[in-house]
Amino acid sequence: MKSAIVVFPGSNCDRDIAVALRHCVKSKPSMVWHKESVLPSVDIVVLSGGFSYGDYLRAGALAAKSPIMEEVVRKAKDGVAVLGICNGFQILTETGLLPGALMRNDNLAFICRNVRLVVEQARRPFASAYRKGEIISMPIAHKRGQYHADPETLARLEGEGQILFRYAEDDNSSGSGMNGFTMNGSVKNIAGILNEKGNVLGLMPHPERCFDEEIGGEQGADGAKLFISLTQSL
Amino acid sequence: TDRLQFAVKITLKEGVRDPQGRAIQELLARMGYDKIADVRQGKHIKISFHDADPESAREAVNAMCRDFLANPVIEDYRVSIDDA
Amino acid sequence: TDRLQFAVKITLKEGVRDPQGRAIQELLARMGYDKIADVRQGKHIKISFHDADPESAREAVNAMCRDFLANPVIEDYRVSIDDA
Amino acid sequence: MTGMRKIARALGLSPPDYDAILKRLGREPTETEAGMFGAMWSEHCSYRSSKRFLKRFPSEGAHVLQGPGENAGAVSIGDGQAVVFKMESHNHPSMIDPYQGAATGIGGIMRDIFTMGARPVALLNALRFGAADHPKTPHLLSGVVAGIGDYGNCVGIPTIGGEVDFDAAYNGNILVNAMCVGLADEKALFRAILREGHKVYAIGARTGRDGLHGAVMASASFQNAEDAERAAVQIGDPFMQKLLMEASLELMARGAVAAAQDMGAAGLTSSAVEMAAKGGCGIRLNLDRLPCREDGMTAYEIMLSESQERMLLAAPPEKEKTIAEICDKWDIPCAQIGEARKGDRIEITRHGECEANLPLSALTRAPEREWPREPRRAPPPKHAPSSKKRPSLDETLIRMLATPALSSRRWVYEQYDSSVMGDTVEASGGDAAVIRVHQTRKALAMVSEATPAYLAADPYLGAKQAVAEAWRNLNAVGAKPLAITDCLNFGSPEEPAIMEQFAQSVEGLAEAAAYLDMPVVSGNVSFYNETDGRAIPPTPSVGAVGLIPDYGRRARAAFMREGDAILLIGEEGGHLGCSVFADLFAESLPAEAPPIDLEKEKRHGLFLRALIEEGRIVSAHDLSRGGLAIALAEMAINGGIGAEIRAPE
Repeated sequence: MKSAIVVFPGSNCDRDIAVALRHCVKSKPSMVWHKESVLPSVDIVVLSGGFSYGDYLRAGALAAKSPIMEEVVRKAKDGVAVLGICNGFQILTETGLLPGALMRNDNLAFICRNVRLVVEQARRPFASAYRKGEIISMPIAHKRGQYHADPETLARLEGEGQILFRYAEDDNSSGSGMNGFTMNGSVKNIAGILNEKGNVLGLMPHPERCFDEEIGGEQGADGAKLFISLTQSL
Repeated sequence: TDRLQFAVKITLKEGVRDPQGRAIQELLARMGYDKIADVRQGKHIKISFHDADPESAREAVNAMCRDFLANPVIEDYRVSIDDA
Repeated sequence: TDRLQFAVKITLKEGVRDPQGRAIQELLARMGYDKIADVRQGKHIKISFHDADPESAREAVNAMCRDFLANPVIEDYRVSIDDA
Repeated sequence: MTGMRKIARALGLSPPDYDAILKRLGREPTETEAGMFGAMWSEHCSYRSSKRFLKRFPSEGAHVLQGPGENAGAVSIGDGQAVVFKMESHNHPSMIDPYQGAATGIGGIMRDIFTMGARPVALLNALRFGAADHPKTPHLLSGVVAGIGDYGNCVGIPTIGGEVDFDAAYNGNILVNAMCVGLADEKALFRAILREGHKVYAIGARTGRDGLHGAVMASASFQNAEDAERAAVQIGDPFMQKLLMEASLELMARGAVAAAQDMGAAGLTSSAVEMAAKGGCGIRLNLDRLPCREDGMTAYEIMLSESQERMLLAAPPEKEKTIAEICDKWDIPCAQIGEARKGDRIEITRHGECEANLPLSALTRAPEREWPREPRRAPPPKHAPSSKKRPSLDETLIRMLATPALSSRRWVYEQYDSSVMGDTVEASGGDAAVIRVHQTRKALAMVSEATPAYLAADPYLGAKQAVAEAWRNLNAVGAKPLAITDCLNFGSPEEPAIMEQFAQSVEGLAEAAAYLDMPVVSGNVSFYNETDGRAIPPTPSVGAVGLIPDYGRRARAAFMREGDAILLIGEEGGHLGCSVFADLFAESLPAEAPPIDLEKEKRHGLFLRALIEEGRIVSAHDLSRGGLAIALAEMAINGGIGAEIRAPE
């Protein structure tokens, strides 16, 4: 499986994703600087997390205008898998590859902790290694992770099965989160969505920060299965 | 300076949740400001041109807003001459 | 609605560094928008009152700005009736 | 008084200082020169009131690669790698604008690390606010925490440890101490040493009128917060910082740079002067070539501006193209603004005029100030008799867990990204933060400790406790303590009682650091932490770093397995002076700091670490604020497993 990671000025999770890909799928990704306008021929393009352009104006707004993004949109339309993690998800909504928008967290603060997610479908290419309905743990670390979409878009996302990850209920009920901390307030607890064709995934939690059992922190290793799913279909 | 200045007012669309506006409203209530129906926070961007003709400058600012200054999914924008 | 609406425009003081404005300005230049001298980003807050008399409402809004809406160290503010 | 003497006075130069300048120069200084003296001779840059005491600190050690005097300290961790770390204060700016003051404090300490050629891998911060119910505290707390979070998170360095404390003694003066830890190749450490023939470059953000008098301000105590000069506030740009960090590390990796220095307090003045003085050569700067953000800036404003995210580099002439190419890739301004010269003078030209021409030694050797010390004759302080009746043990435990001093800090540290870079083993909430040394089995443990409650009663004993706590906490996670950095926060050195506190604190700190083999490799002194004549208690913050040989063998401050026995190392204790309990419930008890036996501390620490390294225990916790009861409660809460404790008959 050949992979590429797009690096924007201000991305800060690009190295972490490269480490995760090398560890889980033995694929050494090529790191593509945002000023490039051509991507190598790959099975998957990853838009890294971080604070591209410092999240100035809106998270992902300026990065969406980088030369490389026209190429990413072309590849996505050709069916190449595209994975946007955290800031990558924000960039995908700003380019229109994914519907909706990521807004300031409901409690206005940056939230960094491990949250529980529900895997809505064990669907290729991103989640075939999970079981449908499986509860997994993944760290989140963001200040603008509140997913918003208008009612029609939400109905389509639900109807077409484009919601891949949701925050587990007790984690996201407003005001009474896991232990009294409000979650980001995403509508319908949405944490990660697919485009219609299912080859583009954007999610706010960080799988590349929880793939390594050895480190044995609280974050666990449930992120590994997302990367392993990629090898099962790419 | 005879600079031409435009003000771009970017506001959240109806129905889009505004946690910042809500937080301000709650704080105002706690500080005793009553009769407040609603608070909405948006962005104000001042763009100044040097020796550009007003018409093409205004057109450029509108193009910028359509291009990326405002996010059509959640925001509306209005362009006006900035009365600095 | 006969709601009384005020617009508060909060801008950075002269000379105060504006990293966001600078990043937007550089991108505009790279996208080919020329003749841009400066870009400054600030906040726009719309405060609507229900059945308040205009004078005391305006006074309240000014007090809010002095109290906490604007950071006196680096920001200026202007209050006007909002032409929604 | 001549005009220039009056200007110098406003810059913090006393009449005797001004006379010393006249003697060294043989003429009146220009305004720019007076500004440069004011900045270089400020307490913040010169340590002129504290230097003679700081010599007491042990700073040598088998694995110490760089002690005090450079941007940060460096200690070898084996396999050709070095850990580089330092702590610095940003107290005064955070009082004026908590968000920007704290944010730029993080930016400054980060730059001190990557100027040494080390990639920052962890951030910690030690925060001290006024009483939790003081009207200003909520605004200051939320501003400081948001500022630290937004800056560190944006640059992408995990914030994984530190402290937050609340005490009425800090109502007028909060403390914001920031610590950064980085990793470098032992053979690729950079020093800020200018070589003859090298060109001098300024890279990073454009220069503006930010923070004018910042360096001088840090040494000026406020009459009250409002009248500090508005222009003194510095605005941070974490996005520019990320670009500057990546560009600098790339420049160093490609051998395009020989020396680097952060433009911190006193901006271009201190960086240019120190780099040249250390290299034993002169330096010439042409300010017209410096990229400026505001137009019409004078030489004075440029030399003293504290605009953030700027670095001074020195490199051989042939590297100019590579420097320009790398800075262009990262879209950051870069300009060659001068070059090294023979001799020992700094010459500054602006618009063709010579604005400054001074011997470097005149600037770097500020006349030392030996303020009088007056032993404290105040009667030993007593705890205020508490009206609250002493309740049952259960009630006491719950009430203590709920006090601001001991309650959970999750609301604070969950605003910090503690998992970026993927190597975090243990973040905030334990005895020490632990991060894996990337792609190895080793891990670095780090803590920040301070014991102002004890120092208020006895500065010497209290300072020893701060070092002992750092020693205990590092051993409690299974790490071998390596070295110390510090942030010495005190009131005005011009007060004899404060100077006595400072001398005793340094004495205690030095003794414990020497005995426990934790050399002091970097640090900072922050004087004049006082408002309306009221000074903070003596507050030396101690930052310490330790090494875990294999992070598989470590311990957590949590009960891990049901049925485990719980052992207490050390006597039952029972000392209540200066304790949280005494503040809440005690009849009027003498507020005496707890005694400390360094020999026992050392033995207990080594014993505990051996148990962990042999894998015989997996959980350990040090007893500090709140004593045994709180330590047990924390282990139960952290582990989600209860405990049954039988008090001895």
